[in-house]
Amino acid sequence: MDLNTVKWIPWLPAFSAVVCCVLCMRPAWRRWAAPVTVVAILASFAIAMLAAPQAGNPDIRDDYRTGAYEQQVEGEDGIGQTVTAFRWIHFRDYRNFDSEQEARAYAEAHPGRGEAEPDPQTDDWRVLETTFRADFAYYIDPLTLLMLFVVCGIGALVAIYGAGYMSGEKGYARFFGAVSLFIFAMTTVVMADNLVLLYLGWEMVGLASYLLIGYYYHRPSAVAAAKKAFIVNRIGDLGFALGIFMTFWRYETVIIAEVLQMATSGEHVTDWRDYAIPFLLLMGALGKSAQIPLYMWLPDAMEGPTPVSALIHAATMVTSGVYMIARLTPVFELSPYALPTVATIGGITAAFAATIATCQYDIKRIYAFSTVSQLGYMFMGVGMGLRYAIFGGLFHLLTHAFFKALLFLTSGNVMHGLHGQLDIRKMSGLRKVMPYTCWLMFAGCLSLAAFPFTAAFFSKDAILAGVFERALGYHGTEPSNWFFFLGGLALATAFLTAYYCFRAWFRVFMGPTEYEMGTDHGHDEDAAHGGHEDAHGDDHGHGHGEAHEASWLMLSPLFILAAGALFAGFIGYGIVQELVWSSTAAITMPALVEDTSQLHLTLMVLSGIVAISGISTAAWFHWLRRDAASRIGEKAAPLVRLLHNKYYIDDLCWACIVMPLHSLGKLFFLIDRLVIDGLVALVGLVPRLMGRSVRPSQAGVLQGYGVAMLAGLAVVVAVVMMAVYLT
Amino acid sequence: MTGEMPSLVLSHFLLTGAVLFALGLIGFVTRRNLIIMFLCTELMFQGVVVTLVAFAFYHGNLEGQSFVIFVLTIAAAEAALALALVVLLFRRRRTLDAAAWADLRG
Amino acid sequence: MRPETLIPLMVLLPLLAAPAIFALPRRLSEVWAWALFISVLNFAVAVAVVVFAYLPAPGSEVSRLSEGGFFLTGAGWPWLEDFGLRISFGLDAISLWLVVLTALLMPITVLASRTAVTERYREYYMWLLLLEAAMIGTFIATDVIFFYVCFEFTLVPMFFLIGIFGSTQRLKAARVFFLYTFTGSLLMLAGLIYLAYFNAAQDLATAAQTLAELRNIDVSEAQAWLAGQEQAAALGHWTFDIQALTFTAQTLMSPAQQGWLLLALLAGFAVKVPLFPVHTWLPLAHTEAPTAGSVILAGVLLKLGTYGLIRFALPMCPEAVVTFAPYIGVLAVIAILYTALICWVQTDVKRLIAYSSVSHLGFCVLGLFAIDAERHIGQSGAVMYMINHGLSTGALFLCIGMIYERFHTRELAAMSGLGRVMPVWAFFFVLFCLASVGLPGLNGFIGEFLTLVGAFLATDTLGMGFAIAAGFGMILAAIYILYMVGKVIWGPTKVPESHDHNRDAAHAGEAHHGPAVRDLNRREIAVLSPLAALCIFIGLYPFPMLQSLDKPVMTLTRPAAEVVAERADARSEAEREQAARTFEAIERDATREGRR
Amino acid sequence: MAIGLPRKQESPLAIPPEASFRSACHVAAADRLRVTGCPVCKAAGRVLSSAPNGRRAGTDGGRLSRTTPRFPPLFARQGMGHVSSFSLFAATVLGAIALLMMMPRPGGVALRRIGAVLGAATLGGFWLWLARFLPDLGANATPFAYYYVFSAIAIIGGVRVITHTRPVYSPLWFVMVILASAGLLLVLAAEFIAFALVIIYGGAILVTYVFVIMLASQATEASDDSTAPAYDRIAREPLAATVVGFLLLAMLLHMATIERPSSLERLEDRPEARLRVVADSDSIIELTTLPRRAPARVLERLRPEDREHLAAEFEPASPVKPLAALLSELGDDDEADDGPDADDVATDLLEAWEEAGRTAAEYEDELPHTARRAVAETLLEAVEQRFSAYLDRPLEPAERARLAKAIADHRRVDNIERIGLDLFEGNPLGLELAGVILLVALIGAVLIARQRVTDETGAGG
Repeated sequence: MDLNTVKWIPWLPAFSAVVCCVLCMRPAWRRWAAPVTVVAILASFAIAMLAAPQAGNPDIRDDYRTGAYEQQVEGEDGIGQTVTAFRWIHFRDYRNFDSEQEARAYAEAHPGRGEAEPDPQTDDWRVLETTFRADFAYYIDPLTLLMLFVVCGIGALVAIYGAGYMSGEKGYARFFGAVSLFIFAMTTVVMADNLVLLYLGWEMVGLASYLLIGYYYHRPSAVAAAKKAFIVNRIGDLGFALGIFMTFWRYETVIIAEVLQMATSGEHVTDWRDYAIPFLLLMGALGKSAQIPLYMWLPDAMEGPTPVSALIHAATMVTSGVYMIARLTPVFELSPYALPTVATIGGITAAFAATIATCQYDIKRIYAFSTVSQLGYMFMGVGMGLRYAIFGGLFHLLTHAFFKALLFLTSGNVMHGLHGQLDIRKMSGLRKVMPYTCWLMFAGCLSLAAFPFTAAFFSKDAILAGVFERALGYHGTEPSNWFFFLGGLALATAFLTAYYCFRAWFRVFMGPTEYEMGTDHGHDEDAAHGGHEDAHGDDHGHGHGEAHEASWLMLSPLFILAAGALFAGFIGYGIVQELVWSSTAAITMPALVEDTSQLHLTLMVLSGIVAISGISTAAWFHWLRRDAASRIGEKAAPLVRLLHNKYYIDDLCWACIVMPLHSLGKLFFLIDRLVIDGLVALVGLVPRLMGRSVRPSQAGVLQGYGVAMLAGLAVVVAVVMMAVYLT
Repeated sequence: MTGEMPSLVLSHFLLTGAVLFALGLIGFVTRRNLIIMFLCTELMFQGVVVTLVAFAFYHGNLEGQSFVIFVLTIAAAEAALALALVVLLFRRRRTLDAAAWADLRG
Repeated sequence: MRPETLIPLMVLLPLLAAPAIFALPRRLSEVWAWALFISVLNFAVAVAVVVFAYLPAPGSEVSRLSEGGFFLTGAGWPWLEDFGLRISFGLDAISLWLVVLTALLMPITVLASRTAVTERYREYYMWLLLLEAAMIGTFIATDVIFFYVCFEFTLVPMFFLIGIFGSTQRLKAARVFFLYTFTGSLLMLAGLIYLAYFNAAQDLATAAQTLAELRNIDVSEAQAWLAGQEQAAALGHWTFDIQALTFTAQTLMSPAQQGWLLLALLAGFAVKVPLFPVHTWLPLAHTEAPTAGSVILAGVLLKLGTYGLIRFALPMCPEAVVTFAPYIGVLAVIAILYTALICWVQTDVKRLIAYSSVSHLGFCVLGLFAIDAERHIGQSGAVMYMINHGLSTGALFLCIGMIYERFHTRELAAMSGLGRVMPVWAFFFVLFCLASVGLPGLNGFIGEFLTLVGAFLATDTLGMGFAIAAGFGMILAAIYILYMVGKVIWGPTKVPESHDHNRDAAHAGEAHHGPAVRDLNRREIAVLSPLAALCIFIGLYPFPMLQSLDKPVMTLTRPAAEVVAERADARSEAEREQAARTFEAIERDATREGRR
Repeated sequence: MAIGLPRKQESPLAIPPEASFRSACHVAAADRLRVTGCPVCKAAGRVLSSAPNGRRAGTDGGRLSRTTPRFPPLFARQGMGHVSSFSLFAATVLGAIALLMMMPRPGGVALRRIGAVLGAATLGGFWLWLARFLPDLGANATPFAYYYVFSAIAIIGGVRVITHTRPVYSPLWFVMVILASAGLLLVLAAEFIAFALVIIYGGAILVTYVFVIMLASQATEASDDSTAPAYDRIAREPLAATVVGFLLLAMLLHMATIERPSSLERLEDRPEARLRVVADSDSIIELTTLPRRAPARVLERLRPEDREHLAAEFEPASPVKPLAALLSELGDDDEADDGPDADDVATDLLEAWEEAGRTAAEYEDELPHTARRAVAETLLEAVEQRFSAYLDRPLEPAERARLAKAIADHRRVDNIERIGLDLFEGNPLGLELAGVILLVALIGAVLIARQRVTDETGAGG
């Protein structure tokens, strides 16, 4: 299968989105939405995997270890190949030459750019050439394949799960339409050949998340959450757009391959713009991957249905920021401060989110904050600028996709079973009721906590190794103890991660089995009940309606995910390492100089100990000694409340950003009506006033006119006398 | 003084005529009673008559005086008609105030 | 039939049809049918012109569109020959796409106002067709006074449309609308006539003289150059041809004169565009106008201003444009941010969208004045913006019109959660909202992105600061659009009560309880679907339009670009001299120390 | 070819650059004056116009040779010989203030009294100032006295006419003014006009006024004027009217009293031309007139037979009889009957008279004053020669005076005849028109009076 079929990968889901829209029309057709979407995604997945062998350059792979290779970013022997679907935005400008020969020479040198022609007004020659080119073109390189694997793979699994989870919903087709739109957008982001197309995918992903978060649109909180997500993303996208403008200004092109080529070519003179571009692009990444300044939308995004949270807000969309940084690492390398900033933000976010997650009571909120912190890990990995670190970051992206999707989907099962109940305080001991979900979630938690030999253990270890290599100054980087601090932070976060995920697990599944059913009826508020009759008693009394295990359609994908979460470490380590190190991310990475196997071993042991201790503390407090946990909870009540309210940051930003802007709007509206309209009315008033002031002179009284005549006569006589006398 | 023999000069009579005319004018403009206004016009005629005769005298011919005859006839005619009108106006609005008839105002 | 004759046909057809429609048919359906037929016919003619445009002119193998200037020009008819007035017309890529936009919007508005207007409908359709004739006339005019006449004539039908068929405060709105734009355009006329006078007052000798002074080259060289230019033939006698006047204004006018000319042109066009300080008439006019009126007003009439700017202001007074560009840029940015914030606090949907179109045209003006020495992305983006804004905002107004037809209220508070009740309408409404907010993949993005790129890269006139400020406008746009969509489409379903009782009056048998709200019928879908399709198509494949715009936009912005280049060179020379001087100073100190 | 733009803007008003506005106006004013002569007397103008530079051709010199008519500066000595315009203006201003105070206003009775006093003081002061030379005139002062008295009464009457609150009294004061002006006219020897004025004006018009006032104004108690209708008691914008009125008056007076280049002025300058008012009782003014001849124009149009009859009628009373009687009287104290008989004396006197009349005719186009004097002298000399011839001795001055008086008596035509002659000979058309106007007025008055008028105010009556 030749590489050109790759260009169909995004367009299959797009087509399925259109089909879903059509299916929305008739209630009868809704059932077909899920299969169409799943088929489309699987087809894309298949094309991606089949195209894998052609992608990338086989002969690069063997000397990736040494890093001592010189290669092209693009073209036959380059790292990736470009496949163009159709032309999108082109701009042509004249390039002037003094003499005809120069023009003709240039025209030959650049075929297809248009031929030399004389300038009618001046006497010099010019060639009409395309200066701005942004097409629907796709750049395929190993990194793209890795991301495609994640997006389409996890996407398909979640879609299958969603088919079961969303059955009976009134907006069934609408859900799958949005999901396929999302897959189209995500694949566009991942495969974009130029920054503008990347931006298109970027915003479409934001739109898809808006539609999916606001799926239960009759709930105002969902609508608000959707709006918040889209706007915060848009703020990030503004930074990203400015980054694109700056790159075009600096490199005269928006095509990633050309930018990377110029960035990595020797004679590139860095100026102030090179320092600014990474930071602007970083802003976009922060918005999309919910890092420190722009993370507040992710926890609220849990309002959407669980498959959405699993797919978009755990596995794929949030990782687009990491992908973008990985893709443009050579550009980030140009400014010395860019990558360290990325790492720092990642580290701080990881710790910050982990602390908040410890005190949340809603399962999905816990996993949302855990996603934010794991993304912090990935940022740290990508931000080190070392081979192991970037490999660790991207491998963690893959493993995280598996176990986080698993966790979300299992919590979906819990919610599905308990009719929307998610508060861990109101449920415990569900292992008997939902055995499969229990042990699947246990697998996910193990992986999240980075229990030795689970998938996350390897990826997190690679990141930690990268951090400490950088701290120790291996591979030609100068040692700096700032990275020691980050390493310590990472270990602390690892401990917290292990603690909060097992806290949830022990609370939900261990202990006495009593639980409170949730309030919402199945999945739809609508009075007219959907076709799906809730087989189990729908009275929502306290405790006596019993939870139920999810259907097989929902459980089958979970098993695959569980397998991935546990064994991806062994299988994927080599493959991902190969893919990452032969992609554009690793062009500028320093070659492996020192032997780090010793360091890796120690770190593995260390993180293993940390993980186990975290699990045991969680077990201690939330399984064996629950009362102890509550006692400590009262003593540290203010801290718990602070963490539970997410450091009050949401309210803070509402108070000092949203409210002032809103009142400013009111003020402007007032000004608009009073001041500017007032001025216009004033202009209209002047003639009327003049008219009114002259009117009394025509009072109609005879003598009035007499006096006026008299005065006129007197004046005339005076003037004549003056004239006669003064001459 | 130049020792010149002062004599009754035309200017004397012009002075009187002018004063009378001015008084009539002011009267016409200030008084609000219609009849008095017409009376003031008569006063103006009177001023004119004095001036006319003074000039007639100083020119040695009597055209001025004969013109006075005409002035008299006009005055008489005008008085007759004006007063008739005033009576009508009075009967219509029971007032002689000039301001009552200000309908043609702007 | 030669393509040139098609162009005046587009004006004459509605012009002649309007009185016929007013006089002949009796019933509403007849009148409406005829009006629809005429407008569709006009659209067909427009499409024919586009086809001709893409075909190569006889004798040259490249398509007509690819030449720079006016590619389809007709000789036109002499109007007042001894004053040099001719009804001459011509199309270039910019006016072609705007004419197609007008020709497209007209049948759609006629289709949409089938049930909106039930009494005095003959008058209504007459005014609509006259409006179409005037608008197309403005776009095809290549004679300044013919342009001005059509530019002014658009006011009359709009005045009556708002005045007769508007809602509560329609008279005030109509009056303010008419007087505001009219006074502005009078100043513009004064400027244009001054230019024509300036042109007539020149003759070759004096022209060479002034040119020599301006360009400080010797007179003989200026004479030779002038002789070479074929537009120089127009010097010395009264003519109102755009190209001749542009040539005179560019070459022979001093910066001060160009400044005054620009101010005059700006007075006329800034009011029409609604640039920031003079925009207060638009929300008033929009909220009071009938649906069709506000669609045309937002769709095309606002573009007259920006079209005028790019056709007249940019090429005619390059020096002044380059000097004034930052100030107008500031106004545009204020327009974007100021009105975006105002939109956020609006309670009336139509007023919200009216203010949003002021904000959007702020982007357009920003792009127009982003003069860059080598690139014309800003200006091309502005032209694309005009067309896209016409489609998306026009469609938005149609959606609101449909709501108004059903519920007779435009209050945001009165309605919510219509998505459940009217899903098809909701789909279209969300689509057009996203298009107007500039979501990539839809047409709004093309214009917005390119204007921002243009503003960012035009470091000499605008620069990074303007682009960043305008960027915030993008965020605010997202905020107020989602505020509106969130209120209208999502949330618990609440249908304005006023709807029920008059609906009952109409259908006695209707179940009186519960919102028996009809979703879009086939006609309404037929109204919206072409616009939706175009929005998506232009969003994904704008390539042919952008390609066609390249050359005409370059010819229009070239003078201004040259001025920017000159000033940049002058500045760099000044810097070089400055550097040389400091270098010498350092050397001198060094040698003095050396000697001591 | 399109319209070429006008190269240079030719301004229509081609004023020579150096001429300033004022000088242009001066040139125009001077021309106007030269052509029409003194705006005051048309006759003088005619004379001047004949002389290119204002000098009268062939006169006996005198101070005629004023080249360009120049008005003296504003405050120069005035033609009235002894009145400086400053005093004139001062008097006007004071008069205005006084009048303003005397205007009827609500409640300001005290103020109006003060105004009256001030007015009287100003008028008196001004008169005294004007008449400061009267005492040393002795006999000649009477006409002045008359003038001052009468004009004072007239002015006071005038003021009272406009300032009196009760409308009834205004016409009565007006009668006073009429009488005073009649006096003035008498001073000007226009007896007929004076008396006509008194009869027509005083008698007829003002009586109708009183009559109408009585008819029209509501009955108001005699004494207090507070109940008078508001429109009587309050003047309308007195200030503005008074100021403007007196401003106009000041200017008129100024123009009237300034030294004017008109010939009349020159006449007054020459002492001998100054009119000496002969203090004789019956005829104040020695009036010379042309021999009474039937108006030639009238005669021409008559039928031949009527012509003789009429001519005889108009034959001026021949002067022979009185002269003959005077001659005989002078002659009887010596040789009674030896003189020639009455008839041939009469014929001699008639020839002398007609011959002198003819010589006088040359002066027809002269100035009235010169004409009058020349005629009188020629007649006197002609008759004197006859008398001395008969009495063959020169006449003593007393006899000469009696002769002159006899001629004067003969030639004297009293005012009424003169006016009649002037009316019918001068402007018969005017007379006819006057008649018609009166007729029309009469009919109009009758018609208006008969009109039924509905009462708008709805009040009774």
